[in-house]
Amino acid sequence: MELVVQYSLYIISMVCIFVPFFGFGMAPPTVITAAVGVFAGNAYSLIVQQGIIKNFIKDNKDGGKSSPLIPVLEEAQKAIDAIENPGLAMKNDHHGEGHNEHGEHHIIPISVYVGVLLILLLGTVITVAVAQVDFGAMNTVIAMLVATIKAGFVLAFFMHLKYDNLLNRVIFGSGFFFLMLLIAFSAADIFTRASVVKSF
Amino acid sequence: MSIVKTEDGHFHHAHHFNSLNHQYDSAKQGVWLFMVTEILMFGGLFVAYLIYKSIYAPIFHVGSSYLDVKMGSINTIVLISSSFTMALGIYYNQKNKPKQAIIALVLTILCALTFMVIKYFEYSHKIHLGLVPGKYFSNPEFQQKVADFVNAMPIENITPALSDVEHLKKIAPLYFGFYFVMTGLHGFHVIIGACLIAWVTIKTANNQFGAEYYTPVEGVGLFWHIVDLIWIYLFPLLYLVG
Amino acid sequence: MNNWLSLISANAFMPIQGTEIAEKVDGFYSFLLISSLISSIILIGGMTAFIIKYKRQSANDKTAYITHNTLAEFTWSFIPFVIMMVIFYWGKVIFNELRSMPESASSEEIHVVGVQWAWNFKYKNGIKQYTKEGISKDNKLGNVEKQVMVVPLNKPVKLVMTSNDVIHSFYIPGFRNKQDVIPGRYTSLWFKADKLGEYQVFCTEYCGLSHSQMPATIRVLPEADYKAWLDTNKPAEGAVSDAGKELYENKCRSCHSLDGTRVVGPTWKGLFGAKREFESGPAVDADENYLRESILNPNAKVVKGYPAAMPPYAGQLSDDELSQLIDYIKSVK
Amino acid sequence: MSNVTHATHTATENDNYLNHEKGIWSWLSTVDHKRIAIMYMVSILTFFLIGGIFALLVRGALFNSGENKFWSYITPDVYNQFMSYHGIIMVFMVIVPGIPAIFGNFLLPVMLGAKDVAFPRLNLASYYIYLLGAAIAASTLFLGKIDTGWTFYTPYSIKTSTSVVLAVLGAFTMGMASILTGLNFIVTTHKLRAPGQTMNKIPLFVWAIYATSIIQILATPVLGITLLLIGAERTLGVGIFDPNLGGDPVLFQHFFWFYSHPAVYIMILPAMGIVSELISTFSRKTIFGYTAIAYSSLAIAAVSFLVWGHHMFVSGQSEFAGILFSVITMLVGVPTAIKLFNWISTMYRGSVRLDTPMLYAIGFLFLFTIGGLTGVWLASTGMDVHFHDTYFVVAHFHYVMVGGVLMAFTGGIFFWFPKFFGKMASDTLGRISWVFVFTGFNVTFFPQFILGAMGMPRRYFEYHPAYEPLNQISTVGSWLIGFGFLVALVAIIHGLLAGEKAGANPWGSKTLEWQTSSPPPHDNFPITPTVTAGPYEYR
Repeated sequence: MELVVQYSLYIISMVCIFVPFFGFGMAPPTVITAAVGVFAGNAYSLIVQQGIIKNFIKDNKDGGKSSPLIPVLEEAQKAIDAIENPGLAMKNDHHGEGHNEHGEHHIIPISVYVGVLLILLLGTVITVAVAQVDFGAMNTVIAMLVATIKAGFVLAFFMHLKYDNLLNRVIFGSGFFFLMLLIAFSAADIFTRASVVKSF
Repeated sequence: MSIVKTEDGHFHHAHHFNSLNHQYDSAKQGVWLFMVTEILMFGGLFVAYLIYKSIYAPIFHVGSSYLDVKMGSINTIVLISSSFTMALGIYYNQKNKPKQAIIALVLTILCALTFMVIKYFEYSHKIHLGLVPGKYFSNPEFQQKVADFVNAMPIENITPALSDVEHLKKIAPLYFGFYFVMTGLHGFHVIIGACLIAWVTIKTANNQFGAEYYTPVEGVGLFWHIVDLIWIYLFPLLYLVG
Repeated sequence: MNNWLSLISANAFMPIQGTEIAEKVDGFYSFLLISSLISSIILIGGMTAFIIKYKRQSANDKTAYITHNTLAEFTWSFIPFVIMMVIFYWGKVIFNELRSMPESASSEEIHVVGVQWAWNFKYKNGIKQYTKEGISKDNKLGNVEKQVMVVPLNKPVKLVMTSNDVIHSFYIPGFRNKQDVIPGRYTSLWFKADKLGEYQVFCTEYCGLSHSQMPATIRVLPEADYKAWLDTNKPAEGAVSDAGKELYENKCRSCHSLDGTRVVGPTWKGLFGAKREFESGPAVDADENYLRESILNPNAKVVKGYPAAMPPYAGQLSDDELSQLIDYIKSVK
Repeated sequence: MSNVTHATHTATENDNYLNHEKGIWSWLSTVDHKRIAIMYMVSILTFFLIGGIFALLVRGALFNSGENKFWSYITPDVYNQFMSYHGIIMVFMVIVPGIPAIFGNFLLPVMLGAKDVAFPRLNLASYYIYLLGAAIAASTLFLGKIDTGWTFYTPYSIKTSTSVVLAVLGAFTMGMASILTGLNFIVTTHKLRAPGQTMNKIPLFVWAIYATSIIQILATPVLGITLLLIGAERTLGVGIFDPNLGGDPVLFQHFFWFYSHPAVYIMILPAMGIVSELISTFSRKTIFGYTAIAYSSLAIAAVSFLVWGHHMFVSGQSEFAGILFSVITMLVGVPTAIKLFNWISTMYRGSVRLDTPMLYAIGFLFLFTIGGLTGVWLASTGMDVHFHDTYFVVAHFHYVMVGGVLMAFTGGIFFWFPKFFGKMASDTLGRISWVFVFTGFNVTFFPQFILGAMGMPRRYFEYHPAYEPLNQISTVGSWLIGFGFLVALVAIIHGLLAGEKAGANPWGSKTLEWQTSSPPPHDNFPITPTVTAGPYEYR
């Protein structure tokens, strides 16, 4: 049931998000890339965060007839565990209290901070410089791109998000996600309004 | 959440947490959740800005030419540097070096004040010229420039929303409505942030933080970086790409 | 489809049907009513049955331990899903029909302007159907001389609508149609009345003090009568329109009468030069300065016995318009 | 006791949160989540009383179709003020904070086995911020009134001469309190669960509050900026929402409903959580489909952000957007249907006992079914064009908000009363109040469905005489509801003063809050419990 609910939820949100874009006739590659991205994200969260494989192995191992799939899955789970650096971050959220003892906080060396500062200053110079040249509509795109890169550096290093647990990253990402929804659906109205023609 | 430093220099976590680390993680999650609300609050303004900009592009184009890119750029650099010093403030607290931490935090406050002073000059210049939101707007030159800009546009670029030049002249103050509301709200956050930094500076000076416990510095730092983050987007949107 | 539904006459509560689409809406309404009845019988009936059947018998009853049943849960999420998609589609079809304007509708175009608190109608040949009388306190809603929109039978009519002040909404229950009227832009609505008669119009977007006092009537006439009506009411060629009067009819008429009757605000009859007493502050003579202030910033001096309900017109009237309006007030004796 | 391994009953019944400290100041400065919940309860019930009086005045004014109201003081502008205050008080001061701030505050930490919420001082602060906001909003009663309705639609809210700035400032401040409460609950749920209390073992009420908190965090900031912009519009004329200055009033509606549609789920989700607890306890049976109910709360929370445009089908929104919002709105019906069916199946082969709380839960199911089904009518574009802004809508959302939220709220009060105060509220009085509230409710609001179908627009002071008989029935019904809630209030006061002593677990429930003494000790549990089984293990 859990899976059914989760996937139906998932399909619902897919429909919700992409219908406005289909409506605008946006480039299909964008939609496909985004869809694949979201699918991958969901699979990742199912497999890694929720431990679907782990649970599957656990449920089926002591069921008597062991399936030939089990050894393969066990290998896969091992690989995932190795990547995910077990014992940190997400474990805490799934086991509640009592598992929170995890050593010192990560301290970023000053050299990294200085590097980030230089990159940010460089970014500012680029933004101002590019704005002097007229690229038409591309000006906005370039400016936003540079701003986003700068914001990414601030988030990752100054705000330590790179070393933070996944939950905080998800929390922060959700803010932007819902902002996109506000833009997408308001735009879905405002830019599809029929114009009213007066004959006198 | 009250943390008491005992005689032997250690910290006690609040009674409903298991450990200092547990408390630190929880507090940080709380701050991140609050940051989400900040993003969404400013986000509302950005959404409105983007929508109106795409409908009334000429107003925003002419409007941005009235802003002082030099002052804006200096402010951006000031704010980015303050973000850097804020990160250093946290770093030195992590390293148990209160003296350096205080220097970094005071520098951050100074940057914030510089930002506000520059903002003050920008504002007073705009107000002097009558470039203020709708009710008090009094700068026919700006309205005329918008009209001239639209009249000079090639006919195929004129959308129905731009067809009535008189109407455009009437609603031209919209740009300064956005300018003052967005930078005003941001400036308000800068002031709040400076006060919060002053608070953690005093606490650092009173030796209430250390490598074991520096959660408030971290939280205030996150807030300050968000203020910076918003400016990183505001600056090109208002000053450059109009 | 509608035939077997109408047999049950589930649409008894709906207003009269003035258009073909109204009948379709009522068919849909019947479907919703019946399917909802069935659903609530299943849900509420099941609930009641369980309450009675499994009533607690003793203090330590044993109960079944059922955690879930995937098939049942799938069934009762999938079936409602299908039903709701049907409802969505049916609604969408009707909505498209209500909103897609036929080409021929523009030949019968009427302009609708919502003002606080009246509807003004304007025809292509210059006929203006503005409020005949301000709505006075003595007039009950049923017998007010209402704004009347005259339309032909069996011909699509297009309404181009806007508002002078706040959002209103043009609602014709008999046609099952409704559209908000928004200041600063135009919205449109169309209908093809296929029954003679008079249809009620309401304002359904809250617009302030006399929101409930914005009724109008749509009078459907046979086409020949309609043509005759258009000809007889056509304004004389070359009639000079008085700018002040125009402003009055557009912006002020719904609240200020010209003949001494009390409407929302004070009457304009004999206003100029009269002594005015206020809720607070000393009385003054109504001179030009007073009128100017009261139009631009009406709440500075509120006449005794009247609500402070007038919106400020500062920024909405040009200086020329203001002096035209004041000249007009002076002329009302 | 089966799901808690450590013995948690305490012998020292004398020490509980009520007598842990003494004096008014110990209450006003407390950081104990239980005391804060009680303070919220006092304030919210007071506001509910005031909002209820406004409701009765509104209904009273509508007894006659014409100008001759029962009281000559009621003129159209006074009526509009009553209607606005009723809406603003009930939405922003009562129903939105109601269940999360009272029951969430009291029960969420106890149900999780925590000693307190994650940020106790923030919790107290959000209470005072809430009071401050309420005070600012209430100050408009003396400083110029408010007549915009609770929706503050522009441009009316920009043009009206009433003190809109104060009102939006008050709503903004209360929104901030709501954000802080939500933030607190999310962190508490993530971080402070007792050992063994996994996300799959937390009670469904906690799931509901959790989903609610997510909506509060994500939606309220947008309301905040919208309200601030109204203030800026009135003081500076920035023009973003003012058509005279180039703004788009429909954009305001987008922003407003981006918050206010999810807000109706802020209201209803906690109520659904309460009903899950009530039905399981009084059927003495494990909840049917725990996962489905828990996830459907999250599903509703997620989808609720994508459906706001169904408030705007006729508002000048494009046809395409209307259809888009309509189809997504239909999807909300699926998780809602799952919940309804699961509650009813929970009663199947159970042992159902109709005490006062269960009666209220049954009332919820009955009324919410009707409210939910009519919601589907309104979600379909073709039908909504006729029903939009008529009494049909009024009836629909009262069936959900009053019939749903307030029924669950009152049921929750009777259910957890022994836990809150260690005394039982009178069951007889409770049943009497239920009879009056339930019948009165249907008498009041069912005729409004018919009025809506007949085309009576909402927010009308005077209406067509043809609508008079049904309006009179409706007004009489409102008196019944008023009387019913008064009886419930008497039952509560009587229970406080003279209620018989309650044991730790008078209803025989299995969730964690019933495993500690009534009222709970200062730290909720003498020893932090270890949870080994789910919350509804009735075997």
